[in-house]
Amino acid sequence: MAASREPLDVAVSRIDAGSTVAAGLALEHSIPFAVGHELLRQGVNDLSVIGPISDLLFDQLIGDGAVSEVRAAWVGNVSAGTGYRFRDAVESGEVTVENHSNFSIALALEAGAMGVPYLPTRSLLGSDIFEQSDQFVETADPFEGEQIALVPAIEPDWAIVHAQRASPHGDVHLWGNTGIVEPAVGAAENVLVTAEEIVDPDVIKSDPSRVAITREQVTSVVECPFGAHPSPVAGHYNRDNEYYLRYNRQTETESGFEDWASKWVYGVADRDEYATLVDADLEITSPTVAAEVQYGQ
Amino acid sequence: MAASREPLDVAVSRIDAGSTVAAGLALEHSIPFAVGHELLRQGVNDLSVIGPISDLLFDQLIGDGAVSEVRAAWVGNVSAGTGYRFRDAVESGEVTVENHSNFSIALALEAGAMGVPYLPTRSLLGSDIFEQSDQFVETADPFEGEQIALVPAIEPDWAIVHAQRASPHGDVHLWGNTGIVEPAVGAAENVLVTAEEIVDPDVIKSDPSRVAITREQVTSVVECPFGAHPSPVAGHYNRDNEYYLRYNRQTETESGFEDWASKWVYGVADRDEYATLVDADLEITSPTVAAEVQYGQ
Amino acid sequence: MASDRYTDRELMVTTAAREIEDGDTAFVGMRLPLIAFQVAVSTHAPDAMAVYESGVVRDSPADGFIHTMCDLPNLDRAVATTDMIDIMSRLQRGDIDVGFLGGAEVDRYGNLNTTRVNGEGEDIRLPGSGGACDIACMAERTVLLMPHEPRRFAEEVTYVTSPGYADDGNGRNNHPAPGGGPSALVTSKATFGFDERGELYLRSVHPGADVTDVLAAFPWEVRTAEDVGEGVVETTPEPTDEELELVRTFDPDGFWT
Amino acid sequence: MASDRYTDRELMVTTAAREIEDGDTAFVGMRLPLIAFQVAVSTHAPDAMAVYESGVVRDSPADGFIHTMCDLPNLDRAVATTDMIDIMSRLQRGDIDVGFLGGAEVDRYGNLNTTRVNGEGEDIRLPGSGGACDIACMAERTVLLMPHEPRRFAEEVTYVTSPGYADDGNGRNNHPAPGGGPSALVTSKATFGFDERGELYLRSVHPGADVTDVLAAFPWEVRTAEDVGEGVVETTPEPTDEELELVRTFDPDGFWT
Repeated sequence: MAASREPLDVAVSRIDAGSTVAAGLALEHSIPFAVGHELLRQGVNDLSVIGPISDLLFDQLIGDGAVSEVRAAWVGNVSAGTGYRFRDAVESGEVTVENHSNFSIALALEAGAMGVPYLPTRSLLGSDIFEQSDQFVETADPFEGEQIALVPAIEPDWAIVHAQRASPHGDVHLWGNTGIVEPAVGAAENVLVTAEEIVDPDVIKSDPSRVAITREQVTSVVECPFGAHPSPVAGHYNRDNEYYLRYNRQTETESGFEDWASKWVYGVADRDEYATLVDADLEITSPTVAAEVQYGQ
Repeated sequence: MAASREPLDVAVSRIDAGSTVAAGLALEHSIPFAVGHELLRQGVNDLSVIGPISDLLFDQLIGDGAVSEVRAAWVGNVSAGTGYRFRDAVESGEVTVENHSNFSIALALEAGAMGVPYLPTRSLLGSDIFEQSDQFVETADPFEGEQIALVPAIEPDWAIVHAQRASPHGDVHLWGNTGIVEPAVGAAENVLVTAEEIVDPDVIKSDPSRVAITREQVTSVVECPFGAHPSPVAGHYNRDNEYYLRYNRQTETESGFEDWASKWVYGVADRDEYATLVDADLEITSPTVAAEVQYGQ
Repeated sequence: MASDRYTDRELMVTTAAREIEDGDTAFVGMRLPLIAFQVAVSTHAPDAMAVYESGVVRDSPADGFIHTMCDLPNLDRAVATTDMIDIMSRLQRGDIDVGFLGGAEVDRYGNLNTTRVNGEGEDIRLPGSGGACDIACMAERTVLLMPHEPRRFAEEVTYVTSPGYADDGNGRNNHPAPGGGPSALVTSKATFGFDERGELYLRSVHPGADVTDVLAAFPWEVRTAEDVGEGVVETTPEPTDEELELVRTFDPDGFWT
Repeated sequence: MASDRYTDRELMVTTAAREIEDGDTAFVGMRLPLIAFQVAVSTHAPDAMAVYESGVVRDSPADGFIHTMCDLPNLDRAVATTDMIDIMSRLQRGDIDVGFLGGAEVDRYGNLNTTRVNGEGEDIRLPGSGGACDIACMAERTVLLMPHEPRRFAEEVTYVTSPGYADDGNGRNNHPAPGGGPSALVTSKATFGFDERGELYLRSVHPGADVTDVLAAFPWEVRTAEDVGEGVVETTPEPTDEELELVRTFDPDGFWT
């Protein structure tokens, strides 16, 4: 039940049009942009995308027409505000939106991961996220009688995660904040992991408490250095903020987006070629090395 | 809102008679025996103890008359089976028992940690843990109509955790399996952390993804090497299995337990003196060093 | 700009920073609050902690500029880098003292809209809630931040992304959200409080701003501190030199401020 | 003891090990299953994984004897050391293929009791469920292990700690537990299956054991493989030399076996 180690294009070819796909799960950290761009190159469309705050990834998928539904708490550009492709697509009715809060999308995936039909929350009630939706239920807690909201499980076809390192089997070391990576991985039918490095299984096993994802959840594992650019990856590279700002300026119009995509998505064969287009200095110049930890017997 | 760094006896003196106390949360790993013995020395009684499988700790507290109620999934001796002091106390009616499964106690504390009145589960229904209890509720899931059980929150007065290292502020590095440490810490009103080492805050901050407990939950933090003996602590010492077997043989009778306690609890002033009584070789002779991890910028 | 010593947004940052009390746990989101927390913990609130919904917990400023909560300087030497369920659980169980919220629209009860607005007859889609709805529902108190622009002050917001108080005069008493509700609205011209009924009132005007002018931006008659028995309308304290220096250390290029 | 090559418990371990199929995820608890998983993954099931409710995930034997799932050799070089909610969530979402359970009492439907029994008119308190109830409710299948002693086979167990099948002839169909229910009972004398109605039947007797003698321990008339159309009652395969060597490697002092 180990994952297949394979190239990015092969891994992405497993994702069918019409799939429900959770991504951008660590919030502004380690966003799987390489997978997003490969989805566009392969023309996978009619996607239902699921996530908390997607910070450009969803805007790019939407801009290229790959998305029919968005289930998310926030879609935009954290450096600059508006995601114009998202905004236009919603206003024109090209995509439908199921509005969530960050916690409601987290709980929906956590319910899926836990294998229960729903999870209760004290959030949502009193908001239009609750009122203008038929996805949630209000109920009286049978113990104390308080009114609470129930968030039904979401079980995506795919969760996509970019991590620092993974074994060829699909066991994954991930550090820095993880947002809702673990709920999404637990809830998803399939998981695609891209990693800065594929390492010997002994590296992963030297620190089992660092393992955030184990192989039986993982369908494909792909070595994909720089796979999260322009988002940051702890221990690997910083955020390319200028890229976010340029994207914001370039994609206010549909034709501007097409120009952007023709360079950054369709103008490159793969992630290695993509990396040659990036000229920002994102290097970690002040590394912090984690204090030693031992296991053993 | 940082923790107080203080000696074990001062920390334990904060725990009032009649408190609800969750402990033994990492299952057979890193059980806070030092705190248990100090509770006995200080004569703190009428405790309601909460945990999954307590592997001797609860048996010792019960044997010394400190406990009036047990809310747990399993109380015994994992090496030898029966916990005689638990068994006698239940059979004589000296303590009452609220029967749980490991998952129901985990979910009860997780509900407390999440701040919701209950969590749903597909476990329990069809068992006498459910049928012979009025703590749980059966309900029809309003989404799919399936019958599920609801586990109400437990919010202990105290959670007690033994960890590898902590800062003087109460931020804690913990590794190896953690069982239900995190739900219990989140649910508890107060947390007492004993640690093999108190380290400089920079050590903890060098690896923030290793932090399992943050200071605002922690009331007291105590440096307490060897604080989990005879249970094992990853990276520090192995399990003293012979101790478990001797305890089993010695404590079949109440007077045998008194002899045991007079040596191991009342016969020592503190944990340092306790350690001098242990002659087993529990040293880590084959250490495994965790692969390096970097953060930085 | 009201001063040549500081920008409107610098004043908003230092005013927001003062809403964090020492010992508070603050829920920090995007933009100005990223800077405000760092100012607070460097000045009057050294024992404040910040949590960020991505999973970050910090007790100190980042050693470098941060565009987002997940920029590496915010992860590096954090107290913890964990996950959203952990952070939101702290919020849900009542452990968060203060949260910060922005908004495209606010009404007199502090209900905020960041989802969609009507502009010249057509719907304009905004990014959405993020964690704002959760913070609004569950933090002990919230501080709202927005530019002082008439289009942002609405008799009724188009969409209640983040609930404030009920309109029944009982504030949060009969409201289903368990948190305490908004305690302040900081705009680029003034600071407002909320009275016990949950209605907005003018607490202070920023240096150089005029009460009449400030209130003219609202489509309803906004009450003042005098009207609700909360003393007089003060002048918002200017940023101190120390505060300004800190703001400019944490945001050296004025990206957010 | 039925053989001088191996003990009853060694045979139980190797028989239990064979109930793990290659590729399975097994939920491993205390005692004999700790050894059985290690034998299985070293022989016919190299791609099996084990999860332990303390939070351990393993794909290989421990490099040293383990008294409990939390002994350091079981944590060292594990695939993951995580927490109980993670492991139980895998179980609850249906990802666990097989779980192992012991018991003080079992009835004909595989209901197990590990909570309290009646002995000579008085209640005897046992340690309780641990994770057994959860495994029994939610694993795809469970394998029950217990010594072959008449007092353990009950028309009705005193307390249903870990549910088996319903007594309505429909097995798990109308039963509230979502898992598949018991697939085998391995005793020190024989191996039993459960038919589609959810009732126990004799599948094989261990070498040296006699069918009549085996069945005499039960207070009801136990059916056999022939009775339920599942072939004939076989003789349980003996441990191979390789299996025995592995058992003795993993339990060098015969602590569990």
